[in-house]
Amino acid sequence: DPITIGAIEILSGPNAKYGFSIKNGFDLALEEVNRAGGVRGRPLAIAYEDTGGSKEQAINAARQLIARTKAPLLLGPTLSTEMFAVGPIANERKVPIIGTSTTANGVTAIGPYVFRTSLPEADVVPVTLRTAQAKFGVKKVAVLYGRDDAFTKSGYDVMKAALEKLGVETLATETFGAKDTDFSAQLTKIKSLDPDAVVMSALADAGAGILLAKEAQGFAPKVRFIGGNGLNSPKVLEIAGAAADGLLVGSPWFIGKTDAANQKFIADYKAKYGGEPDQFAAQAYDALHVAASAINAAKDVTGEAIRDALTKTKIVGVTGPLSFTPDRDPADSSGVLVLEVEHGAFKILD
Amino acid sequence: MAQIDDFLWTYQNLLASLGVNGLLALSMYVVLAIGQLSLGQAAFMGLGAYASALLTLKLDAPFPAVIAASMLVPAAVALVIGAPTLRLSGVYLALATVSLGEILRVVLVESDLTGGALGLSGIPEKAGLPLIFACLALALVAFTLICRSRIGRAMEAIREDEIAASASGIDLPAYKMAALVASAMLAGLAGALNAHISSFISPNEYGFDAAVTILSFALLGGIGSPFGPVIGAFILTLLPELLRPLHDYRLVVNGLIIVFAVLFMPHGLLVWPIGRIGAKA
Amino acid sequence: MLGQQIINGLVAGSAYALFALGLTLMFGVLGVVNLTYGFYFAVGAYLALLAAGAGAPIALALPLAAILAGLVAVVLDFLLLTRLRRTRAPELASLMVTLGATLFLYSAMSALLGSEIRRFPAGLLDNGAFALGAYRISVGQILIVGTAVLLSLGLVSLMGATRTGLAMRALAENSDASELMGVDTQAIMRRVSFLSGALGGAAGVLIGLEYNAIAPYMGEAMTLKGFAIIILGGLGNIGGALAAGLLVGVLEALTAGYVSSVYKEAVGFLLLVLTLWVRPQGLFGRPGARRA
Amino acid sequence: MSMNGALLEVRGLELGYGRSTVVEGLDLSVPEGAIVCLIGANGAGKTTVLRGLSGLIRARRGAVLFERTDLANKPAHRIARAGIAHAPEGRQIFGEMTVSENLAMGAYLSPSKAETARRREGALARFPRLAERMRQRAGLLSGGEQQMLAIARALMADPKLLLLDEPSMGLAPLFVDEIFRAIAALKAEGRTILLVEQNAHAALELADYAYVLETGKVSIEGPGRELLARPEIADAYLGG
Amino acid sequence: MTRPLLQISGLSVRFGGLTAVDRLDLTVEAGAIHGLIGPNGAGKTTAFNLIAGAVRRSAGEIRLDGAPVEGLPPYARVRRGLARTFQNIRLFGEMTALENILAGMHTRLKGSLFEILLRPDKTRRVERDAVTEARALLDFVGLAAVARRRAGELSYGDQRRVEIARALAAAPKLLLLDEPAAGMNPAETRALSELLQRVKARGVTVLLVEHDMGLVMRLCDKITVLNFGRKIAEGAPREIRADRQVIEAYLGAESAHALASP
Ligand SMILES: Nc1ncnc2c1ncn2[C@@H]1O[C@H](COP(=O)(O)OP(=O)(O)OP(=O)(O)O)[C@@H](O)[C@H]1O
Ligand SMILES: Nc1ncnc2c1ncn2[C@@H]1O[C@H](COP(=O)(O)OP(=O)(O)OP(=O)(O)O)[C@@H](O)[C@H]1O
Ligand SMILES: [Mg+2]
Ligand SMILES: [Mg+2]
Repeated sequence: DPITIGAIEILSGPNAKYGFSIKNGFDLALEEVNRAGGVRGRPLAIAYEDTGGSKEQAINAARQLIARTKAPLLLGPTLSTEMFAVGPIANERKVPIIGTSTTANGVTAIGPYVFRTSLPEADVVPVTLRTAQAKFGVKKVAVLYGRDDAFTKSGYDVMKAALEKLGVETLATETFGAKDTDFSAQLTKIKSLDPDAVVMSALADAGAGILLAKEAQGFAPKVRFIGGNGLNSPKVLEIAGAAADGLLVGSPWFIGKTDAANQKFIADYKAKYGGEPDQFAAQAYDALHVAASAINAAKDVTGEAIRDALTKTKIVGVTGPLSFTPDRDPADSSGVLVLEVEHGAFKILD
Repeated sequence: MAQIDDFLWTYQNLLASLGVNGLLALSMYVVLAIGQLSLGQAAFMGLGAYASALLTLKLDAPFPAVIAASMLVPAAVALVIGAPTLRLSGVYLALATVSLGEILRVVLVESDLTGGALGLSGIPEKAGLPLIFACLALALVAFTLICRSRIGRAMEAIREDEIAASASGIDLPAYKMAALVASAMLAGLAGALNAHISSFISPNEYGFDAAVTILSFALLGGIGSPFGPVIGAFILTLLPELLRPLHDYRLVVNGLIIVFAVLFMPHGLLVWPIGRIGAKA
Repeated sequence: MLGQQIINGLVAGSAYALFALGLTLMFGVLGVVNLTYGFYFAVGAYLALLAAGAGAPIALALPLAAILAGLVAVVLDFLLLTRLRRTRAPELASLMVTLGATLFLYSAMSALLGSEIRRFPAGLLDNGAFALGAYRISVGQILIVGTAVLLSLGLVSLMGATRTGLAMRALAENSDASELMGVDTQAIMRRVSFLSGALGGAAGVLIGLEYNAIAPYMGEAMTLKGFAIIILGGLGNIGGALAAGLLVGVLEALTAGYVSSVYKEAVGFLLLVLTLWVRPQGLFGRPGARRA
Repeated sequence: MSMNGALLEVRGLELGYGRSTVVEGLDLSVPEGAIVCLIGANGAGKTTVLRGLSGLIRARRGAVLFERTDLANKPAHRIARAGIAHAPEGRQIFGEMTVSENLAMGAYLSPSKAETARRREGALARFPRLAERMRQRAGLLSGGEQQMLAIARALMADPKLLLLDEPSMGLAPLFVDEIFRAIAALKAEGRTILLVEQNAHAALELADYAYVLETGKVSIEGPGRELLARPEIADAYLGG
Repeated sequence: MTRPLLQISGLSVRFGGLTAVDRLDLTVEAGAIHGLIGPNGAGKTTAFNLIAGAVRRSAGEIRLDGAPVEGLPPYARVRRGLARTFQNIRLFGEMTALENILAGMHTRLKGSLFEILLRPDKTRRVERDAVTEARALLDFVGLAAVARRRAGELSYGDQRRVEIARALAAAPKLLLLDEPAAGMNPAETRALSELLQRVKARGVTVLLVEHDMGLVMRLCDKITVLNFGRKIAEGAPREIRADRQVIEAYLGAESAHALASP
């Protein structure tokens, strides 16, 4: 019989798109693991529970997976805010939990059983900004971020710190709300300040909307738009079209990475689901491999043992080498790439 | 024993949600009972949750004091906003109160004290199931007693016709204010209990969606008696969990069940009105 | 910047008003609290997407989508609300039943179509912006402002000057008495549903075009704003809805431009609260005509 | 009375609300061009009968033959289209609409603008008070003015059969006389009227035929003046 | 010995361009039945609304039992001993007839919130007694049989009587009745007239608006006539029905004649 681990994701409601990307990544990796003989000679299985994006349901899901399903390891949840609610529970029951998309500050500080494979923005954003400064001589910027979302807000916190450190002047800091579709007022203001670049912390939908709006506002092409992790998505290109050209994003993963593992991942993903993977899927794919490897290495299938094994796990995934710091964040940020959009496609900026 | 413990551990949060949502439903009930469509409950809940969480986290205040504050802060706000909003009725009142909630949300998101969009995490678990259900039971008993009294009758009269109620000597502003304050206190209490059992709160939990959800508790259950909204809250809290096995079709089925329930029981699932002595035989 | 901000505000405000028009017809005029309105908005956008995908030009896709969305609205109204109307259920029952329905409809729609954002094929509309002196405005934006104004005028004259409009208002007040006058109230209800569904659908297409984003929950995100705007304008007042939409749009743009974008979201609601404080019936509403 | 030339013929009508039956086995006939009056104590079911005839409530049993077509269980708007207008109890005017719009609603089925204008003139001639109030919202009118509007609105339909539920209610004495004169004039124009009145004296004097309703059943019937003379009627309905 | 219970002086109210009540002076003696009549739209109901506090006056003064009531909301005036019925019936339609009466007794019933919460036994006793009294009132207006029916489903005439009983339930000093006989046949009106006489005998003062001249002339000690918001006549019934102005504006020759002949 299989070893069943749990996954807590948003599989219904407006944010289900993230949950399903992640689920796709997990399922693809799970197939590979099982084709290769499973873990500890047994097949691996994932029990999914939906949170609908709500804190209460996330908690209920975690408690069920821990106490009913007896999952020795949890993957997810999708949002950092959900992790703040769920993490303490996993921690209390000594069940390791691996966030694959929870980049906010303080997630792993919840407790010794909380891990994440997603590079926190703090590792990604500074690289991007430094590159932009060096390559394009960016001296003064405007910042635009989503204020009421934990992911984009903590991305902004990192940006602010990094900009200060680099000595880049911030002309204005503007915000938008999660449900906003109209960004013209903010961009008009920003445009009037004449910045070298606009740094934005946004998810794919809003990010694409901003790019479209800046096009409509007639920003000069030399004004670079710089985004975080959230903008590394084929969706951005699809929605924003030509308006995305010139966009810079930093990311631990890139669809055009030429290494064999990545190419195989992308090919398999396309074969299975028909579309291109985004970074949520890639990170989930890696996280499952990390999980499988830790379960294999653990001395038995208990939460404690898997936790110990996780701290020692090292794999090379599609997002690059993966292992954990003592604080259970990803140790290796060498995989961070700065990408530029050119003619509607991401290219590595070198 | 171990099995019971296990069960309780697994469903602890669900059970707590039942109690908390029951209280929220009652907080909606108080205003609906006098015919006011006030949708400030989510905001009051947020106020209670944040006030209590901050007191616990920053000042390490004793829990009884925290609970008291979680009711007093929203009550104070209700007193302030009461005066301008009491003149409103129907959807005008609903939108005015929802607006106050949205404004509060912006404040919470912007304030550093409240942790902004990241919310407040690591709130110690101080509210157990016994406390939550004791609060709910107490509130239910109180409401039942009130409903059966002249005050309950006056509330119903206001709901039916404010002008006639006023002409019968019922002090409209006092009743409206009292209902709003009571509603704020209950919602604040629910917020505090929720914060102290789920360890984390964030501004987005107290927006428009939450306001509508709380309203739906009361509407599904029916407002003929205070038990209706509580039952509505129980059902709407349990349904998504019971439907978990349906995976992708969970919300689809959940929605269908609500639709049919309302179509066939438009006055609410609990049809027995509270038994006042002079009421229908 | 001021001029550009006002343009920004007028465009955003027209989008609000456009969304609010069908809502004000259904909710403001007929008093039916129907939360499925946001769904017609999304349905319209998806239908146009489908049509455009099949190669239809926007001039065909838009009316087609609007008509179909209107028909969807008629069917849903029939399924959800006729029974409640017949049994004279409490007013809020319609809110509850449509709440359940939105849960069902949105999740079914996501299950069928996926919840990720879609866009219209590039080039469906010449989205080039052109400069008006120092200001910029795009074809799509002009389309939105123009449609909002034209549709508002059309609706105002429908309500004020036609027999059907008269019957709608009569029906909203007293359906029994309307029947006695010979009004086929069911047929009028169907017409209203169709109109408001079609208006919602058209709004979905245009706003989806302008922001290039179509998603199952796109209407849900607008619903609260929509309600706020028709209340601000005064329930049932179509011109009021247009004015309130534009006012909120401009105010938001100016707030973002000159105060802080932090308060952009709150300013509309603040305006609503302050307005109701002074005028409990909204800007252009009037107190009910029921005497003691 | 003779069944020939009956414009409205009711046979075995049963009406009620929810589980309670209010009117049972009602037979009633209204000849073309006549005034037929229905009287009875509070709660006898007079209003219920009119509601049943105009389709506001469903007939549970029986037939309502209007010009020999059965209208029982037809929706109210179809009955209105057949030529029956009902000025209901409680006035039921459209309070948020102006007096003028209320009148326009009364002529909803009118074939042309000119025809509507003609009817409006006629109605306003009868109720000059309304002419001064055309732009006012009807809900703000005084009680008696609302009553005038309700009757005027029914007249705007130019019906073959007019159902009037206590038309004199709330009207000043001077106007009550005026209303009864108007009803007589309508009859003279060849219109048919079914009248429910508490002002039994005046009504019976006017009526060609009258029915007395007692708890949902016809207890006495006969020509109006004949009933007026009956002592049991005088005791129970005319105040001795 | 008479004592004025209600004193109105210079009372006016305007709605837009219309002066609905125009410099009205009116004194109602304690213990009397005082009629207020006038053509449709004369301002009678508006005068009631002003007295009861439902409409705010533009000018003038209203004193109840010597004390001005200006600024008091309707419910506070009920506590001063005022009760009213509505011309367009306003019952609590979903509540039973009995509960409507009980709601009318609201100001007289004992029991603070704390007593209700802490002494349920006492509350129950209070309620029982109240129900007994309310039943007696329903009986008084001849509606004992419909006590437990929904007020909204009663016939029009019965609803009128429930309204009267509800107003009486407040045990008012001054009772304002707006067309209580509307919808009643002559026999029923006669019963109403006896009822009002008994109300008067209880010491309740009545201000009566009514178009049924038989009732008014039979019952009233004094009558005030309004036209276009202004007082055009005042006096005993026999004076009023002979007043030329009143006949012209309101009664009409026929009615006046009918009233004059016994
Ligand atoms: N909506 C309703 N639901 C239930 N019962 C009703 C309803 N309307 C009327 N009734 C009942 O039907 C009976 C007849 O009422 P109806 O109104 O027809 O009397 P009526 O003869 O018109 O009396 P009135 O002279 O007082 O107007 C009464 O017993 C009344 O209570
Ligand atoms: N709120 C208001 N707004 C505008 N006009 C009003 C308002 N209230 C009353 N009126 C007008 O004032 C006049 C007096 O109305 P009121 O109801 O007092 O008359 P009434 O003497 O009671 O008449 P009736 O015998 O017909 O009931 C009417 O012409 C009415 O239209
Ligand atoms: Mg009747
Ligand atoms: Mg009056």
